[in-house]
Amino acid sequence: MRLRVSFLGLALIIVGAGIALFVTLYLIKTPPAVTASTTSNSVEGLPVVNVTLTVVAAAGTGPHPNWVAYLNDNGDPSTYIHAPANSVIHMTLNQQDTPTGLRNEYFGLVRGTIGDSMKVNGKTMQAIDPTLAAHTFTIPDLGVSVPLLGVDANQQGNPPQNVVEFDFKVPGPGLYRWQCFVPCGAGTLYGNGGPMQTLGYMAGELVVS
Amino acid sequence: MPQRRRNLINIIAATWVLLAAAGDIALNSLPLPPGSATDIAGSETQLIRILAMMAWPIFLAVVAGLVFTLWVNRVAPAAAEPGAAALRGNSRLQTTWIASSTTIVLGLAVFGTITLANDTTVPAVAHAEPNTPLEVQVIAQQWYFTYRYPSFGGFESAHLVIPADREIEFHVTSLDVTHSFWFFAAGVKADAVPVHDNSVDMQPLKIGTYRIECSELCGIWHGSMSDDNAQIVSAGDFTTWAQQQQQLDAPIMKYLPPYSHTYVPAPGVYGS
Amino acid sequence: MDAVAVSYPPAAPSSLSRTLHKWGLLLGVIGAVLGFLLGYFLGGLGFTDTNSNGSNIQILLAYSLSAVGFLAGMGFFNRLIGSLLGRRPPTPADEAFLHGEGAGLSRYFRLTVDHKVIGMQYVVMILFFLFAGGLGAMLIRGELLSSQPSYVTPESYLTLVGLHSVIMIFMASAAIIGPLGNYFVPIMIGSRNMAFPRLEALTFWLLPPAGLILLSSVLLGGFPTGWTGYAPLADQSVLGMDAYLVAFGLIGLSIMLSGLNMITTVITMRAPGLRFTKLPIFVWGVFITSWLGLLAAPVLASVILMEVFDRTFRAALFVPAGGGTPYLWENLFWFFGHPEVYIFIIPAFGLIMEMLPVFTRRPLWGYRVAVGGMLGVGVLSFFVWQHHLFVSGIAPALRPFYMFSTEAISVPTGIIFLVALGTLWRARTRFTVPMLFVGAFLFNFLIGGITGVFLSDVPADFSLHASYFVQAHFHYTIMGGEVFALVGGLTYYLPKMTGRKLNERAGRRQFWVMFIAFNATFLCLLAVGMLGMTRRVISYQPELQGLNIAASISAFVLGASLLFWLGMIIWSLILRPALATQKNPWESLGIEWQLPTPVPTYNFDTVPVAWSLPYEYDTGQPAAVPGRTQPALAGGTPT
Amino acid sequence: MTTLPQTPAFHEPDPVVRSRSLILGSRLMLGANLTAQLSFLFAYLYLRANNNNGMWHPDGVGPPPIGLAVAVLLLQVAAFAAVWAASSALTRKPGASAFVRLLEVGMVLGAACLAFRLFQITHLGWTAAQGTYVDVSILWFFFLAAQVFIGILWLIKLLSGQLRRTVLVTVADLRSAAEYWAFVTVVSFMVFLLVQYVT
Repeated sequence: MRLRVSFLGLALIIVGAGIALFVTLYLIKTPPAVTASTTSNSVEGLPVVNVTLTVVAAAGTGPHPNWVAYLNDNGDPSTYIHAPANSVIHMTLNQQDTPTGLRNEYFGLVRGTIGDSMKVNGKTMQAIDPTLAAHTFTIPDLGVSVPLLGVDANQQGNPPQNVVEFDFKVPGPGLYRWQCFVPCGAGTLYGNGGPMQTLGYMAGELVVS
Repeated sequence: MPQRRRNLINIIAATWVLLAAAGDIALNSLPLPPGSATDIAGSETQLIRILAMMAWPIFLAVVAGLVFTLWVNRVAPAAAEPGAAALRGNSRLQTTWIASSTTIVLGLAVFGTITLANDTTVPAVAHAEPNTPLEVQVIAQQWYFTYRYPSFGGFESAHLVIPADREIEFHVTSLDVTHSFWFFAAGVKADAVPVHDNSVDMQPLKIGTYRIECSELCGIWHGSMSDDNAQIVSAGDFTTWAQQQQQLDAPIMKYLPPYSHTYVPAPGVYGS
Repeated sequence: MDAVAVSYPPAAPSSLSRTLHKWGLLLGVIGAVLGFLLGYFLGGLGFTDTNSNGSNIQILLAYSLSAVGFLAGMGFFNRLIGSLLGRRPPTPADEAFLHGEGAGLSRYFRLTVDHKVIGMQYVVMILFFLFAGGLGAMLIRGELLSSQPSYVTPESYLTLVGLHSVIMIFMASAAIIGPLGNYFVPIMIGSRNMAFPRLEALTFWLLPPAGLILLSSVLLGGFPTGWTGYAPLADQSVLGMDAYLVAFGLIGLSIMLSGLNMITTVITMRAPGLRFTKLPIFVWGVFITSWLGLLAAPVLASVILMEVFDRTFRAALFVPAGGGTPYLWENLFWFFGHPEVYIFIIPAFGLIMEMLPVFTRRPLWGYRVAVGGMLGVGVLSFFVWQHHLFVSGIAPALRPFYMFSTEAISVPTGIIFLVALGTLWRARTRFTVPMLFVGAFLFNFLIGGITGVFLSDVPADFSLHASYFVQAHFHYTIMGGEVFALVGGLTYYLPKMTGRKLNERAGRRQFWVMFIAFNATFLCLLAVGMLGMTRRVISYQPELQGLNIAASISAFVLGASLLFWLGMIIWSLILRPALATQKNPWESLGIEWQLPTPVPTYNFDTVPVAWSLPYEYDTGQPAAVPGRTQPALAGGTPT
Repeated sequence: MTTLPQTPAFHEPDPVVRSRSLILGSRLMLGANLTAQLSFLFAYLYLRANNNNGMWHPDGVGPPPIGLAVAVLLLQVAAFAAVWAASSALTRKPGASAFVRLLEVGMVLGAACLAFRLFQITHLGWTAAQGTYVDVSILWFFFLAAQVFIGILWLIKLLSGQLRRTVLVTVADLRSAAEYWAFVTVVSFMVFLLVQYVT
């Protein structure tokens, strides 16, 4: 009798450990990283690094293929940008999504970049019409916020996209969260659910080391 | 009562008086939250100080009573003695205990109501120069606070800067889910509820940089919605800052919606 | 109550329903799986609308039908369908089988209506919830060692906080009523079983599906709202939110039905001669809590129905742009929420005051005042709920009223302290392990109560609302109060429930480590809350890191001490049964201790008579005298 | 598994206690039911007072068609009357079986009331996204329909037990069923007044 019971106890402990392991592993998973490629030139004495991301209407791969997402060079959704401390990031964003429109029009203003402006397909702009914004690239703790112009219907190009480029200074080491302020989480209340609340899609972290 | 027990009671009473006094003196000088950066923060700190200074002796008294009875009369667990002298119901003690705890507690409630009444009514006369309160709107959206200043053409900014000389009237609202604007040092906490205007008044006193946090769970970046450089500045600095912000906001001014206490956001998936 | 002429025609024992019952849990699991698939299929038919990554109606139907399937598999609907078809009611042989007569360990894994079996099942379920929630607590404290998000991503952290809080709420709402209430209330009132035995079994068998459905929300992306589930955020969440809603609905149903059962049992099934003024104080605690559970849980059920309607059919009850208001959820949820937290603590009051006389060998001082105090707390708990909304900006003119009612509720709680101190005053206290936990309960609840007075003052609440001060306050009352009472209560009653006593020396050491680690953890968190750290955050001000590290380390020690306690239980109850312990190790006069161990299936052969309060330690008068051999009129007709 | 003892030790609880428990239990369940209804009432009045964004009663949303609503109410009252009459008949003459006819009439009327209620819900001409008056009323109607359905199941149980002579209906059974139907009828009447006139 006691053998059976202790066997039962053992099985219980194994199941418990299994559940604990599964929950912990589930919690620890993080999306793949985006590394900045160093360049030779420097701005105001700070080394410049390049980061390129593409913004798409549907991720295509990963657990949520139909969610909007930032994709890294080899095309899987990732938002963990690693960058060296005290440097300048030259961000190039290939924006391929159609406009959704900003809820708070103030985020249509370019803030926190060098020169308070961005270049969209070569043209420097300081603000865009909030209703034409598809996404934003905003790092609240650094005060950086750049609206990304949506691709309108009759735009050519394979795939039709707006190339948005801007530079911003990166301070000392730390972890700076960034996110999109356009309610582009389709199908969720206020458009702020789903991809907007999942790392790797419309929210991420700038890891400065 | 045996001698041993009487002087034990005296010792415990003495230590209680000593500790209670020491605690209360310390509490009197300890910098309790939320500090005195604004008038309502000052009254809140005073209330918390009084609560703490009343709670500490009571806590000590009950713990002393508990420890005394448990310790003095302890018996080895095995010895199952016949029942000690039963303390039969003593209604006088019960009524005094209930009466005293009721008076203390309801007294605190009365004091709290008075403090609350002073804080929430806009003091008409208290402040010298222009006592028309400066209206500052706090807009909470999923995962950052932005601020609008209607008296300066309604420009919007991502950092809170307020002058130290005038009454400030916060109008807190949200564009999506429920947030809560917590200006810790100013003693201000007001929930930001969509399509609802929650207003709080206060008079800043101390210049400095303070921390703002969101204190109502609002999703993934609830913890990071904080901003560490909200500033209370002098009147002159404030006007220069405001003008500078107006130039910075110039390109977007024509798109910003007209200033209003609540904004009805299209809910996205639901029909507006 | 002896056999009474059976009023229905005897027939051959129905073998089908008994064989169905015999399979018990196995059929239950099969039913759950079939229900899930059926629900998933049905849900897929109607609505193709996808809200936040998948159709709500599909996952809701799947979960609810899997719960129904589980209960059907367990055999809860056999009697229901039988009576609908007018089939013959169960014969005494069937009832005896249902009571688990003569069945060995298997009766714990099937539908059994013996209140003692259900009490033991509750013990296992409560411990499972306690340690599942505790795992969440350890992961949270691990994450908060650093002031920046470290090894857990923010959305998983929110799910972790949500799961920890909801599992612990499941545990706390039935921690003392479940195991000890179900097991001992019928015995303490001299009855053979509960008024509605099947209902009591249902309240237990609702817990496993609720727990598993809640844990499965991890697979659906989790829910970001914590246990309070505030409205617009709840509408916005992915499918994990539906798991929260179904699980919480099942738990609300279980609380309501358990309350209904307890009230009916205490009112109608008391032994003859046992008047309300002679009820043991623990039965009073359970009785008052049952009223709270009965009247508060339906509000939870209706507000969850509204949220389900909002999420699946695009109603806008809580969406302001569509006409609703988040205040509706906050008001209704907290109208249930505050009686709920008193559902946690009033049984702990009863349990503490039941154990005090045993270890001080003196009658409970001020029994009627204690009952009045618990009654006061219970009634007042329905008038205080808006102290959760002091800063929400709703009806500012109402705040003073709720300040007064919240302050006033600390008066009856103070009375409970008076009674405890009065019983302890100049008593020859025996420091057994349960007595240590009683002393710790009083100390912890004192701090919990005083911090509660801080929070009930509105101006003070401006700085303290939704900070770690609130979190430490309710951990002092729930963990410091109820969990300490639960550990003490189980140490006190396990010898009667299982015939084996926990190790005394190991118990003492475990107590001191647990008591010190608990106070170290939550005093640090009180301080951190006072200094402005918000609840449920993954990143906080760097200067608070020192206090948070201290709190995390003592939290790990606390977790270790509780794991050690679990080890003690497994060791002494299962692996190395101690020598046959005496029938009444604590020499208690309670009627439950006069019965043999293990307690016979129907508790009493003859109904006990000549009842009196079980605390007459100075006169030695027993709580009740075994009845005359000639059975009195069956059932209780209270004089 | 050891064989069961020959004379089962199971003691049938005393019928007096069983009937008293049944009546008390059903009344307590009505108490719990009442708090659920009150929370719907609170939701109705609170949303009406809030009228956020003018969406309590957007134009084009009227009260439900009066004819159908009155029909549902009348059937509800009729079903309740039949069950109440059956209960009082049984209390007057516990042995007689005159109440069975009344119970059957009550059950049929109850079924009709449920059918009309479901018909009413599907023919209100509202959609869920037309403001909160519509949302709360639809949800409340569903809740009441569920209550009537449970009432019908209760009557079926009593009738089938009686007709097949397996479980004879006691006075307590019928009285608690009648009280349940009384409660549901009163609530339906209140909801009818509220939704039709307090819009």
